[in-house]
Amino acid sequence: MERVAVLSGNHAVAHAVKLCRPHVIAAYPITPQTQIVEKLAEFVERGELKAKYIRVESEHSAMAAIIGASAAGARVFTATSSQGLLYMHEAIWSAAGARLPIVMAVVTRAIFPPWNIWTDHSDILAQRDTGWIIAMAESNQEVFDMIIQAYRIAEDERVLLPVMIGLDAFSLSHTAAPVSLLDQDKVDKFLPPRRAFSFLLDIENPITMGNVAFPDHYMEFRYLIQKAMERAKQVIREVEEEFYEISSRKYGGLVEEYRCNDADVILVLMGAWSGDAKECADKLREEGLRVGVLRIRFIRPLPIEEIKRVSLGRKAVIVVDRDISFGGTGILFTEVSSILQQNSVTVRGFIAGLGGRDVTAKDFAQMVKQVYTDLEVGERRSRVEWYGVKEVI
Amino acid sequence: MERVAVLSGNHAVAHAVKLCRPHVIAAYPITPQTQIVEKLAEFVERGELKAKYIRVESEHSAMAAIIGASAAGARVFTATSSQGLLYMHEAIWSAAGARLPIVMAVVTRAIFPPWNIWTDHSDILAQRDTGWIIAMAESNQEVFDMIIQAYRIAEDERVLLPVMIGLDAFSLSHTAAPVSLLDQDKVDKFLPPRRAFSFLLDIENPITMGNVAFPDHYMEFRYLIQKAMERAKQVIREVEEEFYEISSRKYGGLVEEYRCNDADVILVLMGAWSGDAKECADKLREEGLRVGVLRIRFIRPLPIEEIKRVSLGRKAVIVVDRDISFGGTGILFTEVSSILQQNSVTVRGFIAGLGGRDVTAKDFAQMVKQVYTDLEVGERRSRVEWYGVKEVI
Amino acid sequence: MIYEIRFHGRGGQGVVTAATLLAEAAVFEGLWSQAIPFFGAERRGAPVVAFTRISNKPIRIYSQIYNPDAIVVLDEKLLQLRSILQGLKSNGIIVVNSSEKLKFPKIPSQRIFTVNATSIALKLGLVVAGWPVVNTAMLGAIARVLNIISIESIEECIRRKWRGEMGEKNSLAARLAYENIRERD
Amino acid sequence: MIYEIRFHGRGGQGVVTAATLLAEAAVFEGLWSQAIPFFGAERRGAPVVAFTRISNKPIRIYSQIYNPDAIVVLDEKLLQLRSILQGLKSNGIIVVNSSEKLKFPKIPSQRIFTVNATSIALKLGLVVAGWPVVNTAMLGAIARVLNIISIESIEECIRRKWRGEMGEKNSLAARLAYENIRERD
Amino acid sequence: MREKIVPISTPAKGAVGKTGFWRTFKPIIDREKCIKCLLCWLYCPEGAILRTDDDITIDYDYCKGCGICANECPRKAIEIVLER
Amino acid sequence: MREKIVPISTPAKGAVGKTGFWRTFKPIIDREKCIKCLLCWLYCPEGAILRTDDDITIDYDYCKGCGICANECPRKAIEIVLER
Amino acid sequence: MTITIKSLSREEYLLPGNASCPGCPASLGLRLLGKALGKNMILVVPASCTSIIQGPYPKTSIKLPLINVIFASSAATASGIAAALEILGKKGVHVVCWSGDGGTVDIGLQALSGAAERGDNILYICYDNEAYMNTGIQRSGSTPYGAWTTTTVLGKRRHKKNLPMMMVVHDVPYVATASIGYPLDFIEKIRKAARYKGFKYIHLLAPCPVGWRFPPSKTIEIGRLAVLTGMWPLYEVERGKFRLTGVSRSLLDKSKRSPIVEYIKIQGRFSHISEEEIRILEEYVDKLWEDIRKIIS
Amino acid sequence: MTITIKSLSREEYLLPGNASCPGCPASLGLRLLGKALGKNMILVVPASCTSIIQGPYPKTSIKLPLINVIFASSAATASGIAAALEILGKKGVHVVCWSGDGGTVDIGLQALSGAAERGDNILYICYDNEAYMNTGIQRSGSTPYGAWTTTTVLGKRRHKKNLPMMMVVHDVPYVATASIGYPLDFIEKIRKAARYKGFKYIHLLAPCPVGWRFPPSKTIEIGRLAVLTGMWPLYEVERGKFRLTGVSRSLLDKSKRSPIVEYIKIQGRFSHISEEEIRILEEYVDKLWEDIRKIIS
Ligand SMILES: Cc1ncc(C[n+]2csc(CCOP(=O)(O)OP(=O)(O)O)c2C)c(N)n1
Ligand SMILES: Cc1ncc(C[n+]2csc(CCOP(=O)(O)OP(=O)(O)O)c2C)c(N)n1
Ligand code: SF4
Ligand code: SF4
Ligand code: SF4
Ligand code: SF4
Ligand code: SF4
Ligand code: SF4
Ligand SMILES: [Mg+2]
Ligand SMILES: [Mg+2]
Repeated sequence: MERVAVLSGNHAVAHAVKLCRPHVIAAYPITPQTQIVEKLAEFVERGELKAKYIRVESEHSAMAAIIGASAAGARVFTATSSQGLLYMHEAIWSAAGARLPIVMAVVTRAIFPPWNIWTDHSDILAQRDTGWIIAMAESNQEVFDMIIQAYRIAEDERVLLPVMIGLDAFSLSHTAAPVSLLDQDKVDKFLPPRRAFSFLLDIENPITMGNVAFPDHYMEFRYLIQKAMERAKQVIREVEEEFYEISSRKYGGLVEEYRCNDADVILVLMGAWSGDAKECADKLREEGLRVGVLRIRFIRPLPIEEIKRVSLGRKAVIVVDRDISFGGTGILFTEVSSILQQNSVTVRGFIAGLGGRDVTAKDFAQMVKQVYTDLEVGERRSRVEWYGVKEVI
Repeated sequence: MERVAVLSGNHAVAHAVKLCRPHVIAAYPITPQTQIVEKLAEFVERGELKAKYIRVESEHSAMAAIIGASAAGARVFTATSSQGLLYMHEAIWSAAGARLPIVMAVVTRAIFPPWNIWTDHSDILAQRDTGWIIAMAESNQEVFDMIIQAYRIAEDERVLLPVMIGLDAFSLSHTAAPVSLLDQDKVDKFLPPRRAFSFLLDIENPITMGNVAFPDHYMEFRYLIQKAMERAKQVIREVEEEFYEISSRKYGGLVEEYRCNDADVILVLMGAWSGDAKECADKLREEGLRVGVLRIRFIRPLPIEEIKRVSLGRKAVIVVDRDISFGGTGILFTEVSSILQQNSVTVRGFIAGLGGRDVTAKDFAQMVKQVYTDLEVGERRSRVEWYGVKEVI
Repeated sequence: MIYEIRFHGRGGQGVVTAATLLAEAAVFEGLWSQAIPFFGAERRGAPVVAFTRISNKPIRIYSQIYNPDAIVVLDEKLLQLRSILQGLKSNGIIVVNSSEKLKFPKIPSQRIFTVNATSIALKLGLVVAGWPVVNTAMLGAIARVLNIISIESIEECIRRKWRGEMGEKNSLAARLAYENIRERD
Repeated sequence: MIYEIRFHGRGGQGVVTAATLLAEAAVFEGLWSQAIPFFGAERRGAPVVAFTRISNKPIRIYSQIYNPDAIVVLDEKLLQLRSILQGLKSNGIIVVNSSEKLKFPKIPSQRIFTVNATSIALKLGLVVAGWPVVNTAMLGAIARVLNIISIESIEECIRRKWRGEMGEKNSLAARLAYENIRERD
Repeated sequence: MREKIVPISTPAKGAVGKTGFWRTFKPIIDREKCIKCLLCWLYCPEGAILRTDDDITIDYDYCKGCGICANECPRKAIEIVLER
Repeated sequence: MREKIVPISTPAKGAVGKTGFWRTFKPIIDREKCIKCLLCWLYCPEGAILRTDDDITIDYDYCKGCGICANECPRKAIEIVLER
Repeated sequence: MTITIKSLSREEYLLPGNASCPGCPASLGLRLLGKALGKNMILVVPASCTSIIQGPYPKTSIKLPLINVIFASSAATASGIAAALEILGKKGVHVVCWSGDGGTVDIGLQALSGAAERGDNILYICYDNEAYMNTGIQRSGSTPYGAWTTTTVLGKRRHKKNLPMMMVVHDVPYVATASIGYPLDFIEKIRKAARYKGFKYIHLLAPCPVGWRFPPSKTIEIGRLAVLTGMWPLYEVERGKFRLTGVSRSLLDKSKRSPIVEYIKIQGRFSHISEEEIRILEEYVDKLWEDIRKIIS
Repeated sequence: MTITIKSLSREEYLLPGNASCPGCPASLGLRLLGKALGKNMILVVPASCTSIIQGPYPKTSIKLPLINVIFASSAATASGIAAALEILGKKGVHVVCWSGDGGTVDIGLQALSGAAERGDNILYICYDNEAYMNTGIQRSGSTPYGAWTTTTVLGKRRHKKNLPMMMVVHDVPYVATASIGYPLDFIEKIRKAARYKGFKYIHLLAPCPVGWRFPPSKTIEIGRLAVLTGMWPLYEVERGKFRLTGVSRSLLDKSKRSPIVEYIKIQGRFSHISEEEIRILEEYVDKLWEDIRKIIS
């Protein structure tokens, strides 16, 4: 059996990346991601990882550098968070448009102003249009596993899209927990070296990447990205199956269903607090409330079929967002309720836990109970409210 | 009566901005926005507009500069497009978080790679989470009118949020069309000088803006932004009424309804091509199809009530997106269908016109007819498809 | 009533200016209009197009023009382009800056006009960077054949754009073209 | 079974390291664990907290710890903080690095232990930048009172973290504290 | 209220509390040796040395005990002792 | 197919067509005067002057008529005429 | 016109009870800035240790109007404020960027260079603690050769970017270097800079006990050693005129400079440095002074 | 070791039928780059005229592997490519950034400076047409004093940013200036630069007929006048060693320099320049050379 180490989420990322043998890493420090880049820099400097480590002067350049490296055929990695992610926004679009199989870890953190370094999913979700595959982990173990799978997904010829793996600031990034590692040879077998394609930068095959496309050509490239996203769903499932072979671990593909089968009410969320939500489900079941948890692992590609299937015939679906699209509403809520259009199920949304405000199993229970109470008095209207906001500040 | 001038959308913006007497303008050129910043630079250099014009070295700095100026009490303006908008993404969040009444024109344009300078709404819609009020104009006249109203909305004490006004690349930005101008004194009355608030940078009242907020404080600031967004809906309607007094022009608040009253099918979209959609509605009505157009003027704050009301009891709602959230679907489609959750109306989405691919009234008619045909054979399922993609490229 | 005109010229010839002036003249006449540039690589000498759309009602469409009622060609050489008459209505009009009798494949129901805008420009000394300025003359020509916008409106809009002598010369160019345009077989 | 421990110390004392080592020792024992730092301004000398959560089942919650079973105080001076015992379970345990008999307001059902980690550290020459290193000694003490993790596991994990002499000294510190911890009234 | 819609803060001593609590070492002025040169006042990063007319005192509520004053005092008039 | 999933382009002469068509002025070499110094070849931004062994010819398919060659020819061996 | 300690105001603009580490050069620098200019200034602070030093909402330790800004944007934000003040007719208010080395030589460089090129009326002060300290000591473009950081665990392989000289190339009216070891020199330079309209730049060396690994009591001492060893020449460039200041005036003569090991040996970040690396640093210092000699001559 | 025209390859890497304007200095520069290095290079091109010159999908006029990149990112992208080539063991391939002045001195400066500081193995060439041409002639940090652009309709009020000297401050192995008026000098410098490992910078003055308002036949002539009038000194700095090159070698002596009006009067962008403004430009040129004199001495 592989070694179990007690690792912070950040170090879990660094160890997973190392096992994937990236050629080029470029990153810029930001709390709470720094441990990732520090650890990787150390691996490289100490010769434990044969890679070039580019100490870029900003996140925009971090993404640009790995775009360049990836276009030249290298396997690449970067990590960032919050402001850093926003600062590289333009380059993020660029990576996807160029169809480069980049992998990035994103430690999700609240957005300035005011400064706040704690978890919040607004940063990663604000990138959901960009053409990246976007996943969120629930545990340090899953972060480790997801990173390794991410390369397989990204580099799959049916996909060729960059992948972002999210982990919650502090609750995962800095919390140390046991992680089962994998042996290098197993990972090597699972993840062979990156294949060279004919659209890479190569002096023997001079091509131009990304020159002007007039209106009669541009749209097709966008369509192809969307097609790749659709194919990615199947690839994600397949890769997870294969990963299971080497690790005996699997999570359920695009989503994880926890006690959903017979549930009346489904909690839908993503990230670290899903564990607390499961705890809540167990507790409430002891009280006789049939609660399940649908954890969104991949928000892009959007698990439309899964969400639809699991929501079918429930009394209520409760979406808990650790984010807000101002002037709209919770981003998961919007996506989930959009999927459930033409469906009469009650979808209740809660905006909670922004900027690291702690949310416990008890809080989830309170949300669920509130919904049950409303249902009992016949109040079935879908709507969103904020949870745990102090009235005066 | 005021003078009618034949102006490109860009020049309409510049003239409107001039009438609003901004103190500080900072901008960076990008096709197809350049005419805006060139015209304004000229106004300033020739002494026609008493303002400071900062010729910044990037869009990130453009937004930063007007954040600084606005925080010091100035009325400010910038304009950008596509890559420039993405490059300032981090600063965009910052402006809203600081609650600064900034106004920005966004010439909507496709995103690299490949290079494409034509219209596409993905750039502006990718900013929909940031806390900005976001509107799209249909005509050069409306661009002109919206800019002037934008300052009133942004600076309203109930709102205090930045506003983005979108206009389609080339179809508005470079197409010259008649625009009724307004006299300076009328605009001065409509838009009084910006009021000083106690949270501005002022040596007599030393305060710190944006320092760290721990988890016990951060969330409330986010909540207040959302509250302001909700109040903005009413403010937008009021401001339009007042603007009507000086201009005799109004468009309908957050949305414009065109022949919706008795419509069976509603086309939902935003921006310049709405005019072509209206043309289509008129034509199809001649053929006996009762089609209406619901034009989204403001996508943030999201016109939830309006969309719900107008969609009620229709045979179908057709959402046409000039954008795509990869791995999800059309952004308007997602928003609209989310609003229509628990509603059985058929919502059909089309992704069309990306990267400036032209869409005409005929194209809209084809979409509508396809939906009618499906309805006739009893196919009522909501779904999204791409319109006008060539199979092989 | 909606009337759509396509201008063909070469980068540097002021094709967009022509389209815009025509739109302004339409507004001056109390009509509605749009001037639509097509943005490509507008290099000096490279083929360029622009459009004007004129109507007696407010124009709300912003899609492109596929079937123009008239085509204005500022440089005869452009007639070599295969795409030059593409989409022209079967009863459309062609106006070419030319000194010669044109042999040109067109549908019989279409009408073709020529005017020697180059010689007008040269005569008036309208030359910039070695090139005769022909766009204003062509506006006079199109005014004549369109017959919805008076030459006076064209002249007025030209004079508003360029004050002083330049305005006078350019409006005179339009007038001369207006008077000297010929229909060919 | 779930067991939650809160560590109080001051910036520079290795509070997070202590929490993490305890978590590692738990895993070494075949248990499950988490070590949770609380991130504030961890300036040298400023009060700092960290947590360890131990369970015999996989731990899936990531929310914070509000009602710890035990509180470990690395610096006696911190007892002045009003918040020091906040949330401690009514049957909770307090372990303080102290040389004295403590007079300290607590609920009678809570138990209080002291160990002179500072003198252990000084005796072993465990001093960094003028400060005695007490975090490893305190781990020995907590092992004793928790009674779910053996001192051997603590020693092993310490030795894995610091190879050589440093490891030996630190594990010895833990052992000495394990042996010298006292319960007070 | 209007003030509070945006994340602004107002100046206050002890924004993170009485930071004298962080002290491990404590500076003590020997008034015999001190020549009131004010160098310690100038160098103290905390502004924890108070200057009254031409005398100085240490504000132990906020002195973090860095020891700069002692290190820089030309007369070695400041002693550093372990905080109790 | 795989090539075409990303926006890449392949090198080709005349990527925007035969740009000789853009020409207003036309350079004509006077072979009498020309001393084959190749300066025109070196300076032509288009690469529209072809160098065959030690002779030169202008590729009118692509010459844009900028006139640099004429301006720079040390022998004034290139004449610029209006394009017909 | 040298400043005396006694002449300095007792008013504090960085209030005690803030969140700096003991012995922090950044907080001392801020305190001195307050002494130099008093209340008539607006501070612009990008992400850095100073973001933390202020303390958290709803309080702040800084008794000046201060705007926290995103990391890359301090100079541009300041340009905007300066423009606003000018057009709103608010006279006599200095707009001061207070930025770390990372926010200056790396991610903030572009905005800085842009503002300098435009000649915007701001005073930009970089407090240079030679690494990203707020995020836990990662290398920056300003980290010196050989120094350990968490991203250069074997010592940095590149020399420090010479930002002050880059600013001199921008041809702005005032550029100066300063060291926290010489507070009065720093104050004097701030005041001098503030007399110019246009873009002014001061680069303050700020030895950080946490990141450089030395006891907090040594901040000033190390700030002095940097100068005395010639590692950090003090100078100012007024309207293009270069002038060494303070003790640096005598250090063109190499024999007057203390050996750089005196500076290096008391810093933990250099604890693993080799003889060869010290030689490279020495050469670097010699070249620094060689270049200065050329400019002066 | 001077290069002869005859020795240059006939192979073209910028194919005819591209979308440059007639008389374009950027396209000539690209052509010369091909002559200098041949096929063993990868080009990185940020948004600029060169993005258009290539022509649109599915064709390209450039017969080299080329990646178009977002405006601010060319140097960083190049760093990534160079790193990839190194670790993948692909030897002998030059990574060349081909960037406009806007993409170099303004929005691309930060990435450029970062790559230089790191010493990444790339050759950065800035072709400087002194404005944002691709977007229609807006001022850049590299636009000279007095020049009309669409955002400085009365003439720019600030001097040109001196990027080459800033790169010299970065202490990279090779920095040079060049002018399109002297193609062989340019080629020679490219080849010299390519021999160094690490970061190399060449700043090519590229007079643009469209933006500078002169007839397209004068591109070379104006490129020469820039040098002859002393407005644009040609030099190279190898491992810190400064050397004037070509005709500039004799221009330290002011009397050998042609009057700058010869350069200015044939450019439409300077058509409204006043006597006073010309004087300011002259002073600027004198100072340029004064600084060079200092460096050389
Ligand atoms: C875009 C962006 N990237 C990264 C960060 C994270 N960050 C905050 S402060 C900091 C280090 C600042 O270093 P420096 O400017 O030298 O100031 P110091 O902390 O040393 O005072 C970093 C990397 C950020 N806030 N924003
Ligand atoms: C982030 C961003 N901002 C603005 C632009 C628009 N833009 C494209 S090219 C260009 C001008 C380039 O100027 P320069 O670098 O000098 O090259 P030139 O066009 O003169 O060749 C600009 C402003 C862009 N593509 N991306
Ligand atoms: S530095 Fe020493 S001598 Fe001077 S005032 Fe302070 S204690 Fe007194
Ligand atoms: S020890 Fe430090 S904080 Fe305390 S008074 Fe002395 S210098 Fe100030
Ligand atoms: S430059 Fe003149 S002389 Fe030289 S080869 Fe060309 S045409 Fe002949
Ligand atoms: S005119 Fe210009 S493009 Fe034609 S051959 Fe001469 S230099 Fe080349
Ligand atoms: S890390 Fe250094 S610069 Fe930052 S607050 Fe602490 S002592 Fe000051
Ligand atoms: S604008 Fe100037 S640099 Fe750009 S393509 Fe045209 S001639 Fe070349
Ligand atoms: Mg720093
Ligand atoms: Mg340029």
